[in-house]
Amino acid sequence: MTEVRPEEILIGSIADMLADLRHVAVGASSPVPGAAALLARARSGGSLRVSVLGSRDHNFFTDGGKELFDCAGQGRIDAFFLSGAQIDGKANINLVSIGDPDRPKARFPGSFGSAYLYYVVPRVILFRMEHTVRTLVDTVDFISAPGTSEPNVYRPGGPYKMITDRCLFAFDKSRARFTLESVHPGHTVEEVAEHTGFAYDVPDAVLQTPVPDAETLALIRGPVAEQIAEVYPAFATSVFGSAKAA
Amino acid sequence: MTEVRPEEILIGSIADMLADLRHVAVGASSPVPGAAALLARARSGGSLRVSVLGSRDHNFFTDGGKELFDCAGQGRIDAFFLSGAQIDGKANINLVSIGDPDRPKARFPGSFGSAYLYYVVPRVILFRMEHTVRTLVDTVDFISAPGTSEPNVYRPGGPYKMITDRCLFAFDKSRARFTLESVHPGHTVEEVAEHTGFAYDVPDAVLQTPVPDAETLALIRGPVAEQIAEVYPAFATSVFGSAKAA
Amino acid sequence: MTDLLPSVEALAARIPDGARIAVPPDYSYCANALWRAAIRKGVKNLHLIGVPVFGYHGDVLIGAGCVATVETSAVTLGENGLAPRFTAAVKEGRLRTLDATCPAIHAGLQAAERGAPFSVMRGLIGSDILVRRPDWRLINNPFGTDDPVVAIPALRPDFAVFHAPKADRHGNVWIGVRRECMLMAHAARDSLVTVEEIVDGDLTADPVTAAGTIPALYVTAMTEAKQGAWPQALPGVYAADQAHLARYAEMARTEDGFARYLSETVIGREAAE
Amino acid sequence: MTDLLPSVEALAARIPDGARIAVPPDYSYCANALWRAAIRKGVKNLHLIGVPVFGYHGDVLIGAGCVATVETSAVTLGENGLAPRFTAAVKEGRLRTLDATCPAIHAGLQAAERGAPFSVMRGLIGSDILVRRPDWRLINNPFGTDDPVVAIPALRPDFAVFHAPKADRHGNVWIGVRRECMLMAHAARDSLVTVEEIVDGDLTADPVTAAGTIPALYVTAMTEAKQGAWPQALPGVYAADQAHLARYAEMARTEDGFARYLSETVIGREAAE
Repeated sequence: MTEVRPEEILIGSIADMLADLRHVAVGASSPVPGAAALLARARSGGSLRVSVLGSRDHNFFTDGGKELFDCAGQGRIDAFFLSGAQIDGKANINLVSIGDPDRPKARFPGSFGSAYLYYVVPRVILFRMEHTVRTLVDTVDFISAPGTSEPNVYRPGGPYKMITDRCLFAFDKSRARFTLESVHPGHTVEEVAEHTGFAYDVPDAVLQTPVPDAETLALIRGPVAEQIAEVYPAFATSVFGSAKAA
Repeated sequence: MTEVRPEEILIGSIADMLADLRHVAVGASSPVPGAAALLARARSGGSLRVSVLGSRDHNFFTDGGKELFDCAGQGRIDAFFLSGAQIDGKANINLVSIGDPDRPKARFPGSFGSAYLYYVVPRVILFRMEHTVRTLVDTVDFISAPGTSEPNVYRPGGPYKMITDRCLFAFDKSRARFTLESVHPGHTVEEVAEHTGFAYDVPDAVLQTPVPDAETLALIRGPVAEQIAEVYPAFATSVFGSAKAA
Repeated sequence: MTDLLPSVEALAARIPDGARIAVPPDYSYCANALWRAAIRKGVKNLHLIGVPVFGYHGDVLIGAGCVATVETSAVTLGENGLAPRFTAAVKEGRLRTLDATCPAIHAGLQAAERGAPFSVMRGLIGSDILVRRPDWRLINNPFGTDDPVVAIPALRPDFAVFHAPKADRHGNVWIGVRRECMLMAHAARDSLVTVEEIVDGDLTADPVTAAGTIPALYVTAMTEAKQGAWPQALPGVYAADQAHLARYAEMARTEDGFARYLSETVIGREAAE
Repeated sequence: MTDLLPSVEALAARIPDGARIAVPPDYSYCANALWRAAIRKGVKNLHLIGVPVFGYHGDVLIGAGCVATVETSAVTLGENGLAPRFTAAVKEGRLRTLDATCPAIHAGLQAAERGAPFSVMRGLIGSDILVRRPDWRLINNPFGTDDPVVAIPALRPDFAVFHAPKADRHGNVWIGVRRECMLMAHAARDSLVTVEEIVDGDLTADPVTAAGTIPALYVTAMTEAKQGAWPQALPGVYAADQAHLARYAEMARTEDGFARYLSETVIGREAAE
């Protein structure tokens, strides 16, 4: 077996979070979550449905661009994935800009469906492949979608976990605060502290994020790699290039 | 040429009201208006679109039952037809019941789309094939849709004319009042007065409703009779039975 | 996953007493074989929602004593006239009637489809329909001044019930241009569907059939029912049995006639469905 | 009746300066040949509405100086990264940006489709998107107590613009499952459409193709444009030209590079479209 790639650890870890669900949707710019959802589906024996935005083969929607959001509003999507140019300690996410939004220092694509899906999907999994004090900040410059809401705001959904290239956090909605849950192989609790711009809780014992077993790796590098390549060809080439040739 | 049937005079007369329009829709239980719309289309040289509710051949909608109403709300329907178990002198229509609606003396099918279309379609043509003091009343028992609205109510549409088996009225929205416009051949101004339960204006000279010319009659008895038979087979048999056999 | 059931009787067993059920209009896809099975089972106290109206199948259910409430924009037998069992039940005060207007039904279903608490619509103001619907509200358009508009709350049926031309074994159901069936399925908690034919393959895989297909996600349970819309039409597949519908209109004018109709057409017909 | 025009140049001539135009996302049906013609014509001050986002074709229009305002939930080149001309224009304060979230765009278009003054939606409360959209309003859900909800006014574009796989000579346009194009066409005042192929017959006559067809009523003008989505995909017909799009992302990083891109790909290419 070749060395396990960091993305594969993330894919395996996210797939574990989706094991008991009925329907997982994957939005824009989400290759790692997309692969994780396809892995979870492959392991579910047919009970998990997956819809990948922009996919021809892995998207069963037939009512146009609105159906993903309608479906979430109906309570028919159990998990979704969001990222942020910045994410802060209250799980607020910023997908828009740094500095004054009218003359920003940096401008990102935009909020996509986050300002709705973050409220209505029960299990929103945050992911950020660049874990630095620049990205995981104390307070975001622009709130695309807040991590928590006032009690009078309709909000059946919200943040569940956050996974980065260094570690996995759990989120406690009642306290609006992250807790370090596990650190990926090759990374340390101290390193996470050094590169995180917000305060969070650290339990006495921090686990190591598990490495996918051989069977899971075979699924990731086989059918999952092939399926995700349809929507994310560049990602598939860079991560699974060798596996596809096999 | 065989004798002109009363329905044919109505069909011709309504078709004349549709001559300059782009899109006419026909709702439920509307055989005479449906035939009129199809006649107007046949004479328009292709410029008039017609959609007949429930028709396979003469309904181009592809977005389900809501499209008729959406289309009207968008301002894309120029004329529609409504009837009433009762219609009163203010053009209020009753499609629901006589007496207490919870224990009615008579119950009719219901309001269909009238409580929307009567407000948004610019040219609503009322039709009532039974012109009596029982049907054309001073005040309806139940307002399915009012003839006029307060100035602050959004209402680009409303009643334009009313045609019965005896005559044709025009409606003046600013005065919320009908004026007798023409009397059908074989009927009289006095007879209309006797059988109408509401007050209306009568000009000094009341015209006779024109009889369709030979060319129009040929259209009605030929393609129009055949087309309307798809949705209203019983109507087509009873009115055009001989024409169909020809 | 969509449950594939062996018969309309098995599917009818999924309909509990008191359920709020959305049904299509006569010119759409009516699940008559399933409704006959529901009558045989003796379902009670249904709340029937016409999308936006209903006809023959609802009148039969009312006559058979299965319905407590109707929420609809009309009930009619079309060219065969008034729906006699509906009319009799309303006149005798045995049926709660929530009168609506077509686009209000669609507005409520679309709010449910979108996960929104309500939709607003024009029209209705000054009608007795609005007066008699305290569950609807007059609010002010926040983008206007002195501009009243009617708010229709989300209408989320327990079930959408209809009969479609075909489905695949995954539970994807082809409904073509009869998109009110898709709206009903999106808005309802569960959908119970009969189909004329179960086909091999995946209807969502071909882009042409996919365009008219409700994905299996929305379809709770389904069964095949040949001639499942009879005596009504299955548009595009077969025409209505006009003679039968005319006979129904005639027989259903009296309670005795209706009872005879039921015993001839519905009761004991398990084997025929 | 739908106008059948002889060329994308003739269709582009229908787009006036300052028009508010709804465009589909990259995974849908983008009218690139038409947009190249619009750039050649020198259209100015467009208000581009992403339904609910847009990518390559909007970035090219922004770079070419055709756009004054964008109203969208995102602008991105997908795997090729940030949309460089959009990013540069925003940073330099040359582009008015009305940031939205996807379902708010759909909600506004659906209000327009329904002829309703607004739609309400969940979410948004507590976001800076809402803070920066004074054209949206927080209202109280009349069916709740202390239940705020966001009202999105009807979004009625002047034009819907997209490129579909096929149309017939009547102007009926087949869009299959890409129903956002139908929503755009219903909501917009006018629709300008290019199609890969104009076919004989009537697409609404066959119930299978009718299910994915926008009726001609909504289609103002149309022209055939082979490879009209290039370099983007026409889903179900041809794939994206990935190498070209990667090259665009690279060249468009500088103003000079973008100018070279325009002169290679757009300017003077009338004959090729």
